[in-house]
Amino acid sequence: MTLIVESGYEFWNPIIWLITFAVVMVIVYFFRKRGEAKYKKGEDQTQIFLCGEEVPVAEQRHVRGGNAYWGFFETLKEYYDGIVRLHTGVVNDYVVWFVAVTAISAIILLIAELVR
Amino acid sequence: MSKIVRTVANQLMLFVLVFGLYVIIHGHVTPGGGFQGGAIIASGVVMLIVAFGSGHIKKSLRERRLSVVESSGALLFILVAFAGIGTVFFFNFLVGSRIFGGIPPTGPNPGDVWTGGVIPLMNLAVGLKVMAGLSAAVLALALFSSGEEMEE
Amino acid sequence: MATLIEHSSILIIAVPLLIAFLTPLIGMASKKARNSVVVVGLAFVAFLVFALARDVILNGIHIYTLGATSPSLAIPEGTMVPVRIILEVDGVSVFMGIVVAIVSLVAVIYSLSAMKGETGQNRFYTLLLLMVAGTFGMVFTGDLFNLFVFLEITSISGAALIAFRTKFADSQEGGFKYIVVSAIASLMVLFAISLLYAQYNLLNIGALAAAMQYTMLDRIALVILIAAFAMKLGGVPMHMWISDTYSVAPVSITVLLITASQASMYALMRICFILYGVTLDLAVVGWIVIAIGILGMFIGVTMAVRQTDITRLIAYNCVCEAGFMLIGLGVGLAVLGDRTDLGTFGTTAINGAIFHMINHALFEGLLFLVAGAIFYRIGTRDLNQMGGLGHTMKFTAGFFLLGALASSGLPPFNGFASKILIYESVYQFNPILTIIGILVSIITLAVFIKAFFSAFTGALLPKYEDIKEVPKTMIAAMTIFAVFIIIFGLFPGLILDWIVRPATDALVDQASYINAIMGAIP
Amino acid sequence: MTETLSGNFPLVAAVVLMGIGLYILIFRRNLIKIVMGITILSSSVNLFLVTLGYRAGGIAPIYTDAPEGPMVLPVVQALTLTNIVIAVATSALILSLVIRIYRHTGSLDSKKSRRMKG
Repeated sequence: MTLIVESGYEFWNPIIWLITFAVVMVIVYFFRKRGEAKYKKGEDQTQIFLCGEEVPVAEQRHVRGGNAYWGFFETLKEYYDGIVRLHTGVVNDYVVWFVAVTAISAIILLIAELVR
Repeated sequence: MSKIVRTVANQLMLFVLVFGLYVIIHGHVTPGGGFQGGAIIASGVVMLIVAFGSGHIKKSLRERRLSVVESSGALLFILVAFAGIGTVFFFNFLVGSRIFGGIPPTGPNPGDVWTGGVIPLMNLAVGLKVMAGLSAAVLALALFSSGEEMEE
Repeated sequence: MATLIEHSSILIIAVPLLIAFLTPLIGMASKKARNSVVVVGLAFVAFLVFALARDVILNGIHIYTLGATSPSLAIPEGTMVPVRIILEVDGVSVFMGIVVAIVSLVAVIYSLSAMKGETGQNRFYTLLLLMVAGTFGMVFTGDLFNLFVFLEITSISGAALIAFRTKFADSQEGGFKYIVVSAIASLMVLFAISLLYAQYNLLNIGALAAAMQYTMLDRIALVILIAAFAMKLGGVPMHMWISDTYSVAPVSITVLLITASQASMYALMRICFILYGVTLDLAVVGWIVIAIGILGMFIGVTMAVRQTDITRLIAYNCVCEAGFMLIGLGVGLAVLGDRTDLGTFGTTAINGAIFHMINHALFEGLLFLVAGAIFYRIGTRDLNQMGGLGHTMKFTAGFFLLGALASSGLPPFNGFASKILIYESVYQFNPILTIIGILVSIITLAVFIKAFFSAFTGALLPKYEDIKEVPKTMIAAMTIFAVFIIIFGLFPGLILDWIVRPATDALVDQASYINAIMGAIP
Repeated sequence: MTETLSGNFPLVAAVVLMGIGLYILIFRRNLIKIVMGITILSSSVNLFLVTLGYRAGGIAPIYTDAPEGPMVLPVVQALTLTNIVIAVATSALILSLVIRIYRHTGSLDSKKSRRMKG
C-alpha cells in the first residue's frame, strides 16, 4: 500500500525505512551505553574548552549566516559574479527576460517545424 | 479653484449623478451598465476634487461610508447570484415575476426598463460598488499626492 | 448532500467571495465575529472541496453551467458550442483545490495572531478571501477567458496584500514588481486567448481542444501562453520577481502566493496537456519546459545558498522546487504521444510532478510560516542578526527542521517520496537530468543547514534572551502543515492512489475532458 | 474581413501599440511611464479583441430601437469591457504603489528606487 516505487532494482516504503532506522538507533544506543557514565553538570567538564584560551562572548563565537560556506563561494566566484549581475532587481529587466524567453521559444518551435 | 468653477461644479454634479444613474438603470436595454454609470459618477467626484481640493472633499466623503456602500454593492451582487441557486447559480429567477419580470419582444423594440430579471439588480449592485470604489480610489490617490493619508 | 455536491464547484468559488464582501461590514461591529466567520467559512469551503474531490474521483468530471436551467446543460438546444460560463472540474482541478483549501485555511489561522497589531485588518481579510476565490476559480474554470479573469483577480489582490504593510519600503517595491509582472503576463495571456478566438470563435477549453488544428497562430499563442505562465510560476530566467515578492509579503500571504504560482503551473499543464494535447510538437515543447525546469533548479538553488535574508533564501528555494515539477511535467509532455513510453515512465514522471506540487505547498508553506514567526518575534529577517533562537523557540526550530528536511528530499519525509518518483522516471528519459536533480537536492540541504545553524543553534545571544515562543494560533497553523508533511511522508502510496493518480489520469486523458463538455458528439 | 491592407489595418495598429508598450516597459525607467506602458499594452489587446469582433454589415446587438439586420454576437466586446475594468483596477493599484515607493525612497527611477537585488 505504501510502496510507491518499484522499478525492479529499488523500491521505497517509509515504514520499512522507519523500522530499519529504529533498529539502527537501538544499536547506536547500545554503543552509547557502553561509554563513560560519569558526567557531572555545572563543572568545568561541561564548559567550553578552547585550548586554554579565553572563551569569547556569545555574539562573537556564533558563526553568522553570511560567513557560512566561504570556500564554496570563493571557488565559484566567477559563476556567482556573473549570476548575481543578472539579478538586477530592476523591473525593466524582468520584462526583457520575458520577451527574450518568448522570442527564443518561438524561434525554437519555428526551427523544429522547418527541420521536419 | 475660483468661485465660478466651484459653483458650476456644484450645479453640474446633480446632472452627472442623474446621468450616471440613468446609465446604470438602463444598463440592460441600452449601451452602458453598472460599471459605466459608476465610472460616470466617480468622474463627477473627480470634478468635485479638482474644484474644491481633496482635503475639503475628504470631510464629506467619509472613507468608512464609501467602504460600506462598496461592500453592500458587492454583497447585493453575490446575493442575487446566490438567490438563483435553487436551480443554478446566477439563474435568472426573476423572469416572468413581478419585479423586472417583463419579457421584451425579440427583435427591434422601443425598449422597456421593466425587463431583464436579475440583470438590472446586478447592474445596480455593480454601479454602487464601482461608484464607491472608484471614488474612494481617486480620493485616496488625490490625498496621497497632496501628502495626506486616508483615515483608517 | 447530493444537491450540495452538485453545486459545490461554484460554492467553493462563491462562498469566499460572499465572505470577502461580508467581512468589512461584520468587522465594523466586532473583530471576533469577523475572524470566526472567516475561519468557519474557509473550513466549510475546505469541507466542500474534499466532498467534491471524493465525488469527482469516484464518478468522473463535474460540469457546472452558470445561469442555465440545469447545471449540466453545457450546450443549450440550438447551438453547437458551449456558450455560457462553464466550470469543469476534473481530477487535476480537485487536486489543486485540495492544495488551495489546506493552504488557505492555514494562512487564515496563522494571520489571526500574526496580523493582530496591524491596521486595516478588514481589508486584509477581504483581499485574502478574494485571492483564495481567484485561485479556486483559476483551477476550476472550464474556459480560457475566465482563467484570465481569475488570474487577474489573484494578481491584483495578491499585489495589494504584498504591499499591505505600508510602513516598509521594500514591501511596496515587492507589490509593485508583482503587479507589473502579473499585468504583463496576464495581458499576454489575453492576447494569446484572442489569437485562439480569432481562429475558432471559441473560448471553452474542451471545445477548443476538439477544434484545435495547431496552425501557425496556434503555435504563437502556445509560446506566449507558456512564457506567460512560466513567468507567473517563477520559471528561470523570469523568476527574479519571486524572491522580491515572497520575501516582503506578510508570510500568511506568501503561502497563498505559492498556491497562486501553483495555480499558474496548473494552467500551464491544462494548456499543454488538455488544450493542445497530442496535436502540439510534443518533444520540442517538452524540452522547452524541461529547459526552464533545469535552469530553475540550478540557478534557484545556487542563488539560495548565498542569501542572508531568510525569506529570500526560502523564496529562491521555491524557484528550485518549481524546477523539479517542470522537469517532471516536461518529461511527461515529451512522451505524451508515445503510449509505451508514457506507460513505462511518463505517467510516473507526471505523478511525481503533481505529488511534488502538494508537497511543495506544504513544506515551503511551513518554512515561510517559521520565517514569519521569527520575524514576528525578533523583527528582522537578516540571518546575520540571528543566533541561538532554538533555545527559546523550540517548536519553531523543530518545525523549521522538519520543513528543511522535507524540502531537501530526505527520507522519510514527503519531499523524498515525490522526488524519488521524479528521479526514477526521468532517469529512463535522460540520466543527466536525474544527476542534476540529485546534485541540486544536496545543495538544497546545504542551504537549509546554513539557515538552521545560523538562526537556531549556537549560543543564546544576549539580545534575544527574553524572546518567547510565538502565540498558540501560529503554532497551531504550523502544526497543521507539519502533520500533513508527516502523513504524506509516511503513507505516500495512499496519497498517490487517492488524489495523485486520478489527477495524472485526468491530465493525460484529453478525450474524456472534451467529451464531458461537448457531449458524446462523434 | 477583407484581405486587403486596409482591412488588416487595425490589427497592424494593435501590433504596433503592443510594440510601443513593450518598448516603454523595457527601456523607460520612470515608474509612471511603466504604468503607461502597461496601459498601452492593455489598449493594444483591447484593440485587437474589438477588431476580431468586427463583422461587415452587422449591427450592434442592442434591441432598443434597432434597425433590421443581422446582429453581432458580442463576445469579444464583453471580453474587452472586462479587460477595461481590470485595467482600471490595475492602474489604480499600481499608481498608489508608485506614490508609496516615491514617499519611501524619494525617487521615481526604477533603478534608483530599488532596494532588493541579488
